[in-house]
Amino acid sequence: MSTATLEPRVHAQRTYLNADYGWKSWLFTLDHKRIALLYLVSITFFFVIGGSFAVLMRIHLTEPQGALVQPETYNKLFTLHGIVMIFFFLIPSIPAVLGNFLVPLMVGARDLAFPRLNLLSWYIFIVGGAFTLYSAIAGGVDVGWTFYPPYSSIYSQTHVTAVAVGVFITGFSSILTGLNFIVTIHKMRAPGLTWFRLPLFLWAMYATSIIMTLGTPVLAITLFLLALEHLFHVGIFSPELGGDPLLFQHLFWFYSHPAVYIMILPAMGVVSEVIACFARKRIFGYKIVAFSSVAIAVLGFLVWGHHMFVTGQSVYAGLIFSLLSFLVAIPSAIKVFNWTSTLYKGSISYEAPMLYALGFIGLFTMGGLTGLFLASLATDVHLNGTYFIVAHFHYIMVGGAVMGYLGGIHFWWPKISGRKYPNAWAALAAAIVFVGFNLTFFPQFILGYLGMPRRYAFYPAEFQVLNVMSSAGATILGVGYLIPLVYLIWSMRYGPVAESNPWGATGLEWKTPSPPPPENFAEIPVVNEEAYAYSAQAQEATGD
Amino acid sequence: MTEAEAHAQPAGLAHQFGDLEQQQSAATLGIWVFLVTEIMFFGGLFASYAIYRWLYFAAFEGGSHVLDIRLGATNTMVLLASSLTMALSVRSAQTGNRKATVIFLIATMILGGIFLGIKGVEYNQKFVEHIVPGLDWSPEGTVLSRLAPGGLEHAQIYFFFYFAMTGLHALHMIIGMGLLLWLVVRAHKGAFTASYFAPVEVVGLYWHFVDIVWIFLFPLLYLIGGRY
Amino acid sequence: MHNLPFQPDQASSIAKSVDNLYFFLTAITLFFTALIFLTIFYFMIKYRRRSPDERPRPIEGSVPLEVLWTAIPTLLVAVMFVWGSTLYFQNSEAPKGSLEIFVTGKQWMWKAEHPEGQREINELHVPLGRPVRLTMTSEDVIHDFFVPAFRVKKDVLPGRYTSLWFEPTQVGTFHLFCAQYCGAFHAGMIGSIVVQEPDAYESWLAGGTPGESIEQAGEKVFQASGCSSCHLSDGTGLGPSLLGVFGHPVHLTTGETVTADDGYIRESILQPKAKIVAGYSPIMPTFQGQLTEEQLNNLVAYIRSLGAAQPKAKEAAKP
Amino acid sequence: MSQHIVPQRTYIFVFLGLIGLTMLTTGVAYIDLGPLNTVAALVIAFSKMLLVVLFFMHLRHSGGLIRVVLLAGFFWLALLIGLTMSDYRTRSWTPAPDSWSSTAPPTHP
Repeated sequence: MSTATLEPRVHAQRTYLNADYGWKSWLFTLDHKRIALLYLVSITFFFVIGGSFAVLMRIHLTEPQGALVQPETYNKLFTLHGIVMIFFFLIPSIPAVLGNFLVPLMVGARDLAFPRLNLLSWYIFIVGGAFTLYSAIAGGVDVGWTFYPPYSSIYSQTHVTAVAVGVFITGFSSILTGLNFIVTIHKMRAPGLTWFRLPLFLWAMYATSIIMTLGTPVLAITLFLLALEHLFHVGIFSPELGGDPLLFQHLFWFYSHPAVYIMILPAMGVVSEVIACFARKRIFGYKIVAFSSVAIAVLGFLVWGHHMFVTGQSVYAGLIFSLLSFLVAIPSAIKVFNWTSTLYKGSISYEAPMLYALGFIGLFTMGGLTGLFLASLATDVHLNGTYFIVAHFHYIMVGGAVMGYLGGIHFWWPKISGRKYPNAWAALAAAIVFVGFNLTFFPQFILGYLGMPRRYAFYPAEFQVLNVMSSAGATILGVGYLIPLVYLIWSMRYGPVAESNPWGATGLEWKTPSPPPPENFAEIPVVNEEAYAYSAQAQEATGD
Repeated sequence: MTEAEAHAQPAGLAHQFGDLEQQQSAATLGIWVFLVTEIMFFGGLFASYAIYRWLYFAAFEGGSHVLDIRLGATNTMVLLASSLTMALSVRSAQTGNRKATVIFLIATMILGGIFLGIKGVEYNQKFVEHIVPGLDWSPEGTVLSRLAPGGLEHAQIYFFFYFAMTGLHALHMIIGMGLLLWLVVRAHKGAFTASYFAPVEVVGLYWHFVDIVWIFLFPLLYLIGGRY
Repeated sequence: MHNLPFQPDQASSIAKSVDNLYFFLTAITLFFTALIFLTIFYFMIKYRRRSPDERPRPIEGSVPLEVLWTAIPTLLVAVMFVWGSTLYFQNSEAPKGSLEIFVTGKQWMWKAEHPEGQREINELHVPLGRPVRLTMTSEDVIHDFFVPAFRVKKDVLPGRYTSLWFEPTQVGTFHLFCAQYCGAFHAGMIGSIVVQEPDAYESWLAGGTPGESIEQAGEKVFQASGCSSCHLSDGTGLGPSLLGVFGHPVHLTTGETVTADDGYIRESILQPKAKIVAGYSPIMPTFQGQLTEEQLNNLVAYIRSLGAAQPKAKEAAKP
Repeated sequence: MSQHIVPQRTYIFVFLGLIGLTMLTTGVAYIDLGPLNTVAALVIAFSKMLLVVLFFMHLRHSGGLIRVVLLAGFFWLALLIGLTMSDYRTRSWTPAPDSWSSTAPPTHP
């Protein structure tokens, strides 16, 4: 990459950052790029909070009888870690930050279809976050991010209602984002930009939006019913009235399993873009990868019963869900094989985004395959509710979604901020994150197989060695996440100025200056080439 | 985008759209996707209702016989009428007839008000009969104890559904009334023309959806197992 | 530090077969992870960018390859599904003649009750080599009876019974965990399963604290709860005599006749107005929520034991 | 939604149809058809919904995309109800574990 010296910007180019100043220009903006930055700041804030809860938990678990807090406090820690990380960081992360910033740019539009709804979705997110923070400060909540009644509805004395309302409200932020993306991708594509010329990031955003709009409302109604039952101690889940707590689990997991695909699909989209750019090759089997995103979104709604194999769900329903859960693994496998074959005969360079993307593929493979243990009935009986589950979903969410998010932030950072970050530091951070992550979560697979249950504030002594290894890994991982925070902020002022297409990538977002002007494009571009046209002849045409 | 270009745009066209037709079809797709999220939102309740109705049919039937079927039927017809006036108001907005749009919007609001009024009467009846789960549930003396032997707890689940579903529906009605009021004000000021009437159509589609929810709620809650 | 364990004990009849499936899945996972990692490393080295403006030839994709890596995963997944499900269904039904033990989960303790009357808290003594069937319920929230060494786990739900079975194949003491989050001391709701040789188990049973049998406990509840004040054995009380009732037909005010089985007895205790014996008025209060599951079961067992006794006097039809 | 203007007469007829169907469903409720009562109520409600969706909500001349979106909504709702029901319907197929020997679970959901 051309290492432009630190010369000041030649002429005061009008960008979305310097077009307007003052807090009003941020808090009342309708510009999808500014709303993306508002989301970036808020979810980083929540990531730090959720992350600190995780560090406290890992320190506490270094000793069998618990090293730091009372059991009740530990229960609040893991509950808030789960709620903050899932609903306030992972679900909005790529869709709300990278999606908001890039979808209009990638389709060649001036903004999303409904800018006011987009700003409303951020305010709803903040209000939901306020409710959750209130409950955390006022004394915490100890029902797990799964809110299972009758403990959460009748027996828990903590701030369940406040958190349920908080997550209820934040769900609508995700619904509005999904709605905005669906309409924008359908109705506002630039001339010539057919569906099969769309970047795969947009296919992933489209599939994610389907899940967000069709799944989240069911979570909303479920938490609404739970909050009612917690308030009035009467409801449809309470066993005294003949209610069935399993019905809550059905309704909860109907959303919450597709929610894990909300978290992973966008990361897959980012990885497709990054692999194509740094291998300078079109993604192998573009259409197959695009359709597998949508297939994951649809099949994702059929499999929730594998969370309930041991809860007294009928064995025949378990059989159906087990079969469907195995089928949903196929599209993910296809994607991994297609990414790997994209590298074949490519011209690969090792920038930070590429390191994150390759790390994603490895860790997501581990995460996905360990999911097969939980889809098969016999092994799930042994592994359900143990640390094997914790390791599995962290491999998917931290190894997959967060790696993809960091890769995306690094890949589009020049476009977002107009500056380039120091590549050496970025590569170092990626390596630390990779090592720290594996050291934290691989021992937990063994802990799970040994039978150590999750959500335990204290545990039998023979599990201590593996727990200490996991806690050591967590500190390395924590450090690995702080480094990007430092050099990315540093780069906003001191980083070398980025030209409009620093990586030589394809896609409409690279055809407008970095950072882009408020209206994105001088005039709406016309697309006349296939997606990822990195091949020789195409490159002369676009030039650089 | 130069200033001149901005002025040449027709009234009501947002900057991110190419033309009014694109904006209109985007708004329509947007509201329909939103209505699908509402289908799933009510869907969670209908699914739970379906399961408990299958599990405790006798108690649900007993609870359903307590409801006043006459009020339910009248309310259904009131809401259908409001759907008619809403559709007519969208049509008059389409044809650029400002006065008719305002009149039909007001008619829709009045009918909506009547519906909520009748609903209020029914709710009051339940409080009088002490069959409101959570707030005032003592059905021993009431008609319910005779109807559902041994299933009083299950009948409480039925009434929990009754209040949850009709309450959520009423909440959506109130939101709809708010939107209608906002439309009346804008229509009165002549904001809508034959080429720009998307807001009226969007609120219309939302209102018809709320009516459809009631079309299902009425038989499912009031007519369980038939009255003979 | 004690040796670093990598595998829990295989202390039940199904442990080996579950572990075989577990290792098969582990092998598949390691194989494919290694395959992907190595392929990526190889490609990264072989196809590293030689010159800044190097442009690789475009490759669209290849249908045969796509079919290959759709078919193979589908086949593998099918094998896993069939293996996992058949194993699960084989283990889901307790063999006939298993030892019946009744387990109650209560916030943060496990209570077990043997048929001979032994009651244990957070401990369960079982004989070696004999299948044991646990019938479990919870008195408050959802718990989960999990014995890693036996590879068995089942949630314990309030208002409902779930069951699991195991056949211990190794003598010793094994961990019992609660595996469904149930509140403050969820981590403390643990215990141990003590597997003994059959004769050691017999002597434990005999020598152990032989609390009175279930029927005697039931009689205590019968007295304590005031049942005896109405249900006089000579039938002259406000309620029908319960002698010789269990297992025999009972005429109801509605004219129907039902046989007095466990369900009828239980229902008459929890919802007395449901079925009224002919000639009696519905004045019996409900005991819903006043009796614990244990007391309820002991009471039912006591009434069942009365079934055998001869009714003292023909029930006089009381107005 | 095209600029198609629906004549007022159509709206009036659709409205009268809806009123008629409401009276029908109320009337049918007074006849003892056993389980058919539920089926009848649902069929009538479904047809009333079709009338509102096709005419009042102009689905007749909305594009295919809108129809697919609506069908997706009903399909997902059917998924939720169907798969959850599959658990409840098949729960009684395996012999429900009862307490001790043969007592039925107290409040069997």
